[in-house]
Amino acid sequence: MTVESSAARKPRRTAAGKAGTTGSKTGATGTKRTTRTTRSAAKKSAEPGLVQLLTPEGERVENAEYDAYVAGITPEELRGLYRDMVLTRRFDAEATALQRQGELGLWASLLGQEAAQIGSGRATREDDYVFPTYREHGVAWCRGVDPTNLLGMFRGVNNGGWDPNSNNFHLYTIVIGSQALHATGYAMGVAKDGADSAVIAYFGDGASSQGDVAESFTFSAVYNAPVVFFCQNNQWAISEPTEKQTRVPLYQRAQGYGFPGVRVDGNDVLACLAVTKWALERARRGEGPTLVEAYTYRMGAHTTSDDPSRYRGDEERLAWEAKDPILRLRRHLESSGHADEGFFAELEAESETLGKRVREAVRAMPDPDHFALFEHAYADGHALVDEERAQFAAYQASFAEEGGH
Amino acid sequence: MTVESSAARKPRRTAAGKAGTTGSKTGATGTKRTTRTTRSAAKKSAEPGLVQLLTPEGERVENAEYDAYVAGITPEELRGLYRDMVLTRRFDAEATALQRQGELGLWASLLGQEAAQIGSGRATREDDYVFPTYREHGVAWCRGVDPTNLLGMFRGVNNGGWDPNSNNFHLYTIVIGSQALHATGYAMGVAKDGADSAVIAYFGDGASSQGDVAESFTFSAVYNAPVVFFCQNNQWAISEPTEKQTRVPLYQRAQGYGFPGVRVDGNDVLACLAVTKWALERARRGEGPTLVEAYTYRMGAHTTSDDPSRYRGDEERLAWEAKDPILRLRRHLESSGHADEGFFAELEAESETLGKRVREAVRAMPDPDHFALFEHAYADGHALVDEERAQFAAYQASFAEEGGH
Amino acid sequence: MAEKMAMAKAINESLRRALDTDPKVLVMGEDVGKLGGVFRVTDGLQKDFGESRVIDTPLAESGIVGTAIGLALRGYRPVVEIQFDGFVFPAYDQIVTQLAKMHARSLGKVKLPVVIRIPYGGGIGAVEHHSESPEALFAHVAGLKVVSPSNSSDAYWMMQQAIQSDDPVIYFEPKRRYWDKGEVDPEAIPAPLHKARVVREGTDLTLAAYGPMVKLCREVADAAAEEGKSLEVLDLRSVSPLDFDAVQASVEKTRRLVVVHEAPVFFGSGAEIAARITERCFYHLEAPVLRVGGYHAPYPPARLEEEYLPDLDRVLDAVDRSLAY
Amino acid sequence: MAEKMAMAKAINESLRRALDTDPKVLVMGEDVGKLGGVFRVTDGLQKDFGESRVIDTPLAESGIVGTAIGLALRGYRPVVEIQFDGFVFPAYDQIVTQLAKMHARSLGKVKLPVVIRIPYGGGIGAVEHHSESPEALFAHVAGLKVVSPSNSSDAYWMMQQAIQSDDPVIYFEPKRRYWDKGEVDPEAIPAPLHKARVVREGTDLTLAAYGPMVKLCREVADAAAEEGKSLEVLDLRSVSPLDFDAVQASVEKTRRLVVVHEAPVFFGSGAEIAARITERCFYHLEAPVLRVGGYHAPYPPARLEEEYLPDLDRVLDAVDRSLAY
Ligand SMILES: Cc1ncc(C[n+]2csc(CCOP(=O)(O)OP(=O)(O)O)c2C)c(N)n1
Ligand SMILES: Cc1ncc(C[n+]2csc(CCOP(=O)(O)OP(=O)(O)O)c2C)c(N)n1
Ligand SMILES: [Mg+2]
Ligand SMILES: [Mg+2]
Repeated sequence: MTVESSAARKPRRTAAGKAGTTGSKTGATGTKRTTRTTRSAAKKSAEPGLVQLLTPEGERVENAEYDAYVAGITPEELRGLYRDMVLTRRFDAEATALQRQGELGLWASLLGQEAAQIGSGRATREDDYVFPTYREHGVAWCRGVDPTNLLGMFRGVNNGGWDPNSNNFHLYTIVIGSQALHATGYAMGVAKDGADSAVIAYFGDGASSQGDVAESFTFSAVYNAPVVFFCQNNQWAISEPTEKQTRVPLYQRAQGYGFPGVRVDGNDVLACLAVTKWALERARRGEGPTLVEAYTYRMGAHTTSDDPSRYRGDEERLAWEAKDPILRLRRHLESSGHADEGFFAELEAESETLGKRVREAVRAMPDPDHFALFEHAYADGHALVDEERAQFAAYQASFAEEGGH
Repeated sequence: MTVESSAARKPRRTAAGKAGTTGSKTGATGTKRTTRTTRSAAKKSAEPGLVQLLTPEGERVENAEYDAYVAGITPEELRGLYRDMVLTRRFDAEATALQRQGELGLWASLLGQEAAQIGSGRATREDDYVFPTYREHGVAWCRGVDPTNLLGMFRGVNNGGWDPNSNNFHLYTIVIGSQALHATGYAMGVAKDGADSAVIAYFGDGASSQGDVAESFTFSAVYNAPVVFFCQNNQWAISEPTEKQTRVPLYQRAQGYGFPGVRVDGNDVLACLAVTKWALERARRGEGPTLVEAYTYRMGAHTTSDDPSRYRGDEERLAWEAKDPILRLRRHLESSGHADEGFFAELEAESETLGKRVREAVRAMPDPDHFALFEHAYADGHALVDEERAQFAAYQASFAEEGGH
Repeated sequence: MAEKMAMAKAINESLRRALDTDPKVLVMGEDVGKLGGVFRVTDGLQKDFGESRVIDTPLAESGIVGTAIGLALRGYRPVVEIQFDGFVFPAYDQIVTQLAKMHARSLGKVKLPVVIRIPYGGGIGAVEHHSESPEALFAHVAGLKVVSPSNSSDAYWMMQQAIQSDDPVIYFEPKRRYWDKGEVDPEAIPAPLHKARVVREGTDLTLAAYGPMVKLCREVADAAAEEGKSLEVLDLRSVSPLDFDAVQASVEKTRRLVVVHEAPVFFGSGAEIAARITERCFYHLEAPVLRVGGYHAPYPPARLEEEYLPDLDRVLDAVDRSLAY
Repeated sequence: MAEKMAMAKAINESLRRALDTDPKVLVMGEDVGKLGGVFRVTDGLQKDFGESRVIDTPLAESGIVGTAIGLALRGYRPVVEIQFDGFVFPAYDQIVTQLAKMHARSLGKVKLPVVIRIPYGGGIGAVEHHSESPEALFAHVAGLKVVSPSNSSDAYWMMQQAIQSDDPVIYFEPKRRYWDKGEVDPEAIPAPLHKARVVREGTDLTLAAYGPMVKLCREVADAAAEEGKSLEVLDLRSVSPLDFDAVQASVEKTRRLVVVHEAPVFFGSGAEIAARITERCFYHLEAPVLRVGGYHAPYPPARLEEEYLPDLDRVLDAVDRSLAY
């Protein structure tokens, strides 16, 4: 899969505009900078920080350090990555639609972040353990979590609808940053067990400001825990651009804690796959934590409750659309002849089927039993819960008796 | 004051053994490494991180970057620094003795950290604001806080016995790391006011692990707040060596947040003065935060409740005694002829007077009135406090009536 | 001069007035600037007062409260927004060990006039951590004042008073009432911040509530009236201090008390009220003080919150139980 | 087999036994290793079980609890030490939003058998933040269990049970009783973790307490006995759940109840006990439930703590007030 990467110095990059800058103007001047970057794209060294294996145009570029991690990738695997991204996006769109129809209370779309999530998710091994935020639908997909399970909490029927240990995919975590410590602790446990599994913690650019994330850097470095911190810098924490969280690129945070940080083109699924594999393998080899900053873009609203028009313009989104992660791989598949029309058509049909399945599953999702309130507060029971459950039962029964209400 | 610094390549350093290492062996092998360093001390570049202006032998060494900040220092000012350190140590020893005599409940000694505190404290301007931990007796001295005021909380008569705004010296803070955020907020306020004051926050190597300290780095960087983070790395957080907090030198933490970090010889009062001045001036000029790591040593116990023999050997302490901050300046004063026997003798007498004054002041310190319990919980009052105060008064009065108990 | 406005708007207007009249007042928090907050409570304030008065902060609650403390030490009066109830906990250390205690620690030398706004409570069908009622966790902590308005007028005036207070005030905003409209008269003379108010007079039983539950209690009183029961409804307004005198006065009249809040009953406000009122009114009470509130379980997913939250029937049930004594 | 030992030693022995019998048990915290903890409760454990079982952590409480959660997810059973009561707050978010809720969040799929040891309470003449009693702040939070032993035997056994519990347990150690000696029989059959115990029978009034105040209540009962009053003393042992059945049984007999704790009275355990027992025993109580505890003020400097803390006279005063009804 390195054949495409021979034309090494052609202008080919519109994607990496902000890499290597101080981050202090992130967001506001997106379009302009992209333009400027396109013009000067031949100067690869101008963006020393950004790892990219596929240009936005779908051209494979060489990378001495990371090529090895995707060297053996087959056309089938490439199509697999494409399929993952397409189906994830389809699922995501369906969920957004279901929210509009009132079937979900809320949805946090991953639109634009498919490459970051599928690339990193596919880099994990079955025995690895994943700690997501609330937006890692693509990673969940890679871990084999049935996407309909993700919808329970957004529909309001549960606060986490899967068994984390079935797929080594932890529950969604809403309190920003707290899962980074869980991942670190879990990784400490892996090391204690002498296992060669690795752990990956997802979080956002906003989350990077939380003390818990910093403490997870400290703990993982001190204990040399096999954990990868995968920060999807999607440029926004709700309405706040990344410059409100940091004045230097986030991947640089790691070095102050004594482990490597890398910025990868988060819209390049191959690069995300390669860099994450590299980081996970470091962890397995006992080399400790790594911070990966996937430089990407939240193309949609923060959640369905959000109105991004209040804080950002369309130009920025348009600029990022040109770097669309799915389009990029499609171009690559097409130009390299690794996929034909039949593949794309079949995938389209599969997408529709998925959409339909998700739609139906959500609509059929039963409301929880009222007594679920008391069910899982404790593992070993609690006298007060028992008392309250009994009172609740009596109270409920009183309506039945009265036949009223 | 740069005359002494001509003999630039003589072996002269026994102090800086650990500078520039990864910190991963801090503590345990102190002596050995010091020896090794002494032998190779001529290779200045071996410790690129450590700023030193005075060798342990009291020789002035040149430093292109920081000399300017002490260029105009007079012999009188040098003697002043010496006096500050000696009196601070004397005060500290008196407090330790008073604890043994039962006059204080606890004491946290600064022994060994005099240069870090006096150097940095004397670098501050009157309008600057200082946020200490619980060990900054030397900084308090520089700020003009009467040392006897520091003893109230250790005696248990109050939780902070001075008006922070009288000397721009905040109260001692016991919850590790929390004051770093107060300092940052204060500095944000200074910037809002358009003032050119600066703020300095003290904390320890252990504190560097707290989320609050990391968040203060984030906030100060994002708002470009005029604050200096002065970390006294005294090698220990109670029983834990610095390697339990970080695997790289602490001053490097700053760069990941986008501001400079410097490691200074914390037993070199001149270097501490120069580096802190530099950092404060950066702050005044609107260049934002700086992290200064003063590499020093807690020569005594963590507090009078602590027994360091449980976790560290004497050799380490002995090695650091050779780098004693007071001895070092004394040697310099003597060899440069800036101080004579009369000065030292006079200072000895002054020390004794100070000790006596402190002793007497502590013994005369009255216990707080019982009603102080209710006095300051609120600024604007609180109905429940009023109610409880009244009940308490009635209860107290009941004894008087009964004449009993 | 009085105008009808939603509670969110009333708070917005109150913040605007404070920013306008006192240059030391700041508004800070996540997304409070350009976005105007996820509930639009700070809408337009940054546009009008600038980025140095209305500050979008990094995503770190301890940092927000910790720097607000520092700003207060410098003479500012920060009004901090915590985006949702469930996200106040990263700041809990700064609130409990620093904000609450610095006045006492400094023997009164240092005042920290910081207001912490927390949209709280359930009933809006939200995901986890967006519907909690943690007020008891602040009321137990000396040094803090804790208030919660139930209507637009109080929201407006209590915010004015909270900002003017030299003590830190935790200002709980009943988010499900944000869109309820009520009169606000910016020239009125407001009631004292920590005094309860009788919002409906009655003779048979007292319902005591604050924040989101006041409206419910009024509805309960209406329903009970139809059954010929006369309920008095007290809007406590302040959780710390609690206006026990007002509750006592009411209970001495009605001889029965039911306390209603969304927070879990166990160790909740109702416990404190029941304990103290029973002490004060031991010979007056015809029935034990009853409590209606959340169960001892994490706040449930949205499709269960109706069962979890006090509602008309549950409060009426408690009223009946009390009256049955 | 029984041996007399100080409470600190009893906890040490219990931890040792757990480390010995279950390879998944870990001990972690600041200074717990080489130093053996500032109170020597973990003395010698690192030496015997190694650095990978007894772990000196970085100085960051949120990190300690957060990584303990991760370790528990991996199948470990961490026993975490918070060095002093006042330093638990940086970890409060992890405890309240994660540790307490993960079992419910996962619909029971995930269990977090984490024990958090907190030396708590005053009476040792310490500086600020070293003498607090924050148990109410944990009891209000569903998903946590909260216990506090009053003597060496309970300290030993309740630690065994806490470690075996599949729920997170906040284990409050009454630090001023660390040096009190009592029998520990490592072959005894322990009482259930959450059951109260009558430690002295009496007929005239019930004193309910836990942790450090149990000893005081026994002394009060002795003193009262001299005056001819027969007090029953209940050691509650568990704050969440509270053994209301035991309190009720006692109160139905004595008809009077005084609850004693060091924590501030306002929103403290006494409030919950008073409220619920008044509800359960409304017709039995001859007097309102009275509470003796800390005032609504930050824990005072050491030279004032005697005034702040409940002592013999203050409890006797409450006893007299109760009996006067
Ligand atoms: C502790 C905490 N504070 C605030 C919030 C509210 N909140 C939810 S998402 C979000 C922004 C997160 O931004 P980022 O970390 O960049 O992730 P993204 O949403 O962009 O994926 C905020 C402030 C929260 N969930 N948790
Ligand atoms: C939040 C918090 N956790 C724990 C403690 C207990 N404690 C007091 S001092 C200390 C060690 C501090 O080490 P360091 O920051 O290096 O400062 P030093 O004492 O060496 O000056 C600890 C753990 C505390 N005071 N605050
Ligand atoms: Mg983001
Ligand atoms: Mg230290």
